Amino acid sequence: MAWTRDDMAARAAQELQDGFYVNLGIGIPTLVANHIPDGIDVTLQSENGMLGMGPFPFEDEVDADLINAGKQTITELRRTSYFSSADSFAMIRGGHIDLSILGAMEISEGGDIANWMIPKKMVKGMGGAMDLVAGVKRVIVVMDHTNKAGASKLLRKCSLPLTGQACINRVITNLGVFDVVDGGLKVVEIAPDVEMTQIVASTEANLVE
Amino acid sequence: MAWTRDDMAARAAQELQDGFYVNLGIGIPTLVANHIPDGIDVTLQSENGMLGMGPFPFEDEVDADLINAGKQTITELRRTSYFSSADSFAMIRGGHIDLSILGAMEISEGGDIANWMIPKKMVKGMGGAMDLVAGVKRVIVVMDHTNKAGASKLLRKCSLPLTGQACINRVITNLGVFDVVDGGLKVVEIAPDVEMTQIVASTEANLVE
Amino acid sequence: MANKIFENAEQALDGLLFDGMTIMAGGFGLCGIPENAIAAIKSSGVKDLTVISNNCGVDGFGLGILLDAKRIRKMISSYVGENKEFERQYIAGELELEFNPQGTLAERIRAGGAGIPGFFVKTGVGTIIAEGKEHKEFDGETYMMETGLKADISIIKAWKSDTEGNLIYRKTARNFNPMMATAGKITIAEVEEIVELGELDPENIHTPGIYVQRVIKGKFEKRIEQKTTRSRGDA
Amino acid sequence: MANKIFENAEQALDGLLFDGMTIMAGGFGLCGIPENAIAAIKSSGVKDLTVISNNCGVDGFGLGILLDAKRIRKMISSYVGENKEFERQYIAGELELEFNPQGTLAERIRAGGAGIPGFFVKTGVGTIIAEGKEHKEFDGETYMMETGLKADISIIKAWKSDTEGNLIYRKTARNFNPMMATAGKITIAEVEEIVELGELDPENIHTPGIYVQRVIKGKFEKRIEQKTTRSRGDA
Repeated sequence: MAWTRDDMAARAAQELQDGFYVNLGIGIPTLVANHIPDGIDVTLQSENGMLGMGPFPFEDEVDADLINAGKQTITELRRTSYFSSADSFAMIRGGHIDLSILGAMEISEGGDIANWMIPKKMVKGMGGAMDLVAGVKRVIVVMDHTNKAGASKLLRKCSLPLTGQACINRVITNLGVFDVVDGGLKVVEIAPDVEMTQIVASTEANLVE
Repeated sequence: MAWTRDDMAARAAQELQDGFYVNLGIGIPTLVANHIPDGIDVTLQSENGMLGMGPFPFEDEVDADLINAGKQTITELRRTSYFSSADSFAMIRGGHIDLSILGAMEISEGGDIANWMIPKKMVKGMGGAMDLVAGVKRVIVVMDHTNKAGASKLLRKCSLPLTGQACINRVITNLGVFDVVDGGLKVVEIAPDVEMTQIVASTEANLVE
Repeated sequence: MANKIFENAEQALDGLLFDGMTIMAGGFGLCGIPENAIAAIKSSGVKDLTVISNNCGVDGFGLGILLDAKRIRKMISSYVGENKEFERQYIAGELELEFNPQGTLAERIRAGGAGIPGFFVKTGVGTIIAEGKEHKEFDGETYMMETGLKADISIIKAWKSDTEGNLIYRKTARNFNPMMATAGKITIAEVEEIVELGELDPENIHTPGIYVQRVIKGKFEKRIEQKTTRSRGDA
Repeated sequence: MANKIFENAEQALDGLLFDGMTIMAGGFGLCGIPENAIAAIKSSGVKDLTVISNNCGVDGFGLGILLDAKRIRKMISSYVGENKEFERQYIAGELELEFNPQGTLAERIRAGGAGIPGFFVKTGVGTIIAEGKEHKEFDGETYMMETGLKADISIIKAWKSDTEGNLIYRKTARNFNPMMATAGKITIAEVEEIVELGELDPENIHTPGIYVQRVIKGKFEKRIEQKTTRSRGDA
């Protein structure tokens, strides 16, 4: 059976290492915070200017001055520090964040990612996504393997405008885990009861051993 | 009678305007702080990372963590803020300081200044001088009109390696006050009992009306 | 000492506004936005504005009220997804738009205030935002040049100011405000509290007063975009 | 959580030192210098160092002790006027020297930590330090390109650290330390006090712990270069 959204988040959480500084994108990546393995302590960065992001507040703790990059109200921790957006992206661009986990609309076998724009349809802006994929040490995409029409989101070449070029290290989909390697994507793990034939049929990108 | 060091500092202090943010160099410029006119409130910047520099400490106030750019112990004021050297020079380079008053070995009629190096003789480094002359809105040099050998320090062209090019606005010497204008230096003021002939004789730079 | 404290946003903006000007407005989403200056700019009638701000408010609030009133000619932003009127004006060709990656936008503003007219980043290389930009190799990697940004005025929101304009911000309401303070020819800060000189800790001034020309005590709605909570049971 | 607290400078530097390496050392003059790490580096015997630091200590103290022991091959500094041995080695051709304007040096270090490999400044245009550097016009003015700086390790001095390496500095002892914390592959911070998590104010962390890999509680002489005082009568 293919992985659910929560399974994918749990699988992505296995990528966390003790002491990591991590930026989680909107959507499934946000759920990763609910699956951090025991004994692993990570510090979450919010690119609007916070290191050490805590959980959502209780109703009586809500503070309009304390939000994450998804504009959701959050809380601080004992380790928290606040800083400006310039300092926040100096941290990101300078390669100090260990891991970025984010969603995508498409990725390519060369490690390109598209997740910010559908020409003439969705023109909201890239926010911090281009900075994250270009600057963070390791970038992992979590997304469904195919789109609603059933077409592969793991492509030879992205059809949508890129967010970043040759910057993705690993992709976790509902069907499995794939690494970007020389020549294409390498199957690292297959979701329970998923057949390799299903992966091959659902993947446009070149799959390599 | 030509101006003394203290007279020159007092004359330079007349350049201060209420609300100015000012950086004072080492030597005579430091003395300017003793002559700030009544009713004029200025904030002194120290380029090692402080805005709102106070006077020297009393003996029992001396603090090794609180020094100015000349490495002298100083004090803070109620308006003081501390910041990093990068933030300090962002302030200087970005044109936020109203006035820099500093010494020089030579200046040229085109507004060049040399004050950091005598090849094979004095090689201490430029410190913050190049940043100050390039970044501050208005730059005033205070120095003796001639060197110990009696040669003019106001030249057609500097002979020493430059600290900055076309960056000086005004020069205050023991003989008078001179503005850098098109074509040369313009005499703005003459020290008491100094004759124009003495200025002409002591000045290599072109003097214009 | 020249007085920096003004009665209200109208007075603080007096003499500074003109059609076609460039305004930087602090905030991230609706967090830490200069609500009072935005309202006063709307009331003033000034138009054809270029506005530099990470977002453009929401429909009917924040910078959205300038958009609704058609005062904005061009936006320089990183994300405008919360705003239907924005999309409408943009698709109708009524509004110019320049998207910058958020970190590039933040750094361009810092650079503008720091006397740095250009700098190189890796962000966006190989994407459509790289088109027409100068590229250069450093240590075998390709970077592209971005330029510094300045504004005629910056309108920012802080938590507290002293009478010299030394500012501190609160939590994530800091965001773009400190850099914008440095990049406006004139910076107007609106704060929740004006304190006496000496009440702020010199070690912890987030924006030194040299960057702030005018200060007002404002009134703030502080609207929340996405109120997300957990219940005590979840803990 | 990975432990960041080490017993002493020797242990904090263990495994990090090698001949020919580049070290950034915080401080301005003798103010805010990493006294403990400097002593431990001397004891280690490591040599052929490139040292990036605004100054080079004085004869017999601060970085001067590495200079006296001939461990430094090259200095990148803005001012070394307090040091006779420096002058001697330099004139004798035993020491390489690269002078940077102080603000350019500070910004190069910040840029190195911020993923910016090059940036343009006006500082030094038309002087000998402009020779060989790329020049470019922006808005009719000439600027030149400076490059980002990084180091194998940064040794810095702060006032307090919590157990996550969040740092605060004290007064003008801040100087170059915050930028250097960001530009070292590994940053070792020596502090006067290590406090529990939660004791530092999250609004006023000068260096977030992400930049600090190793922390020690040091012992400091805090020598003063120019003790200048006034007497009560002067007040």
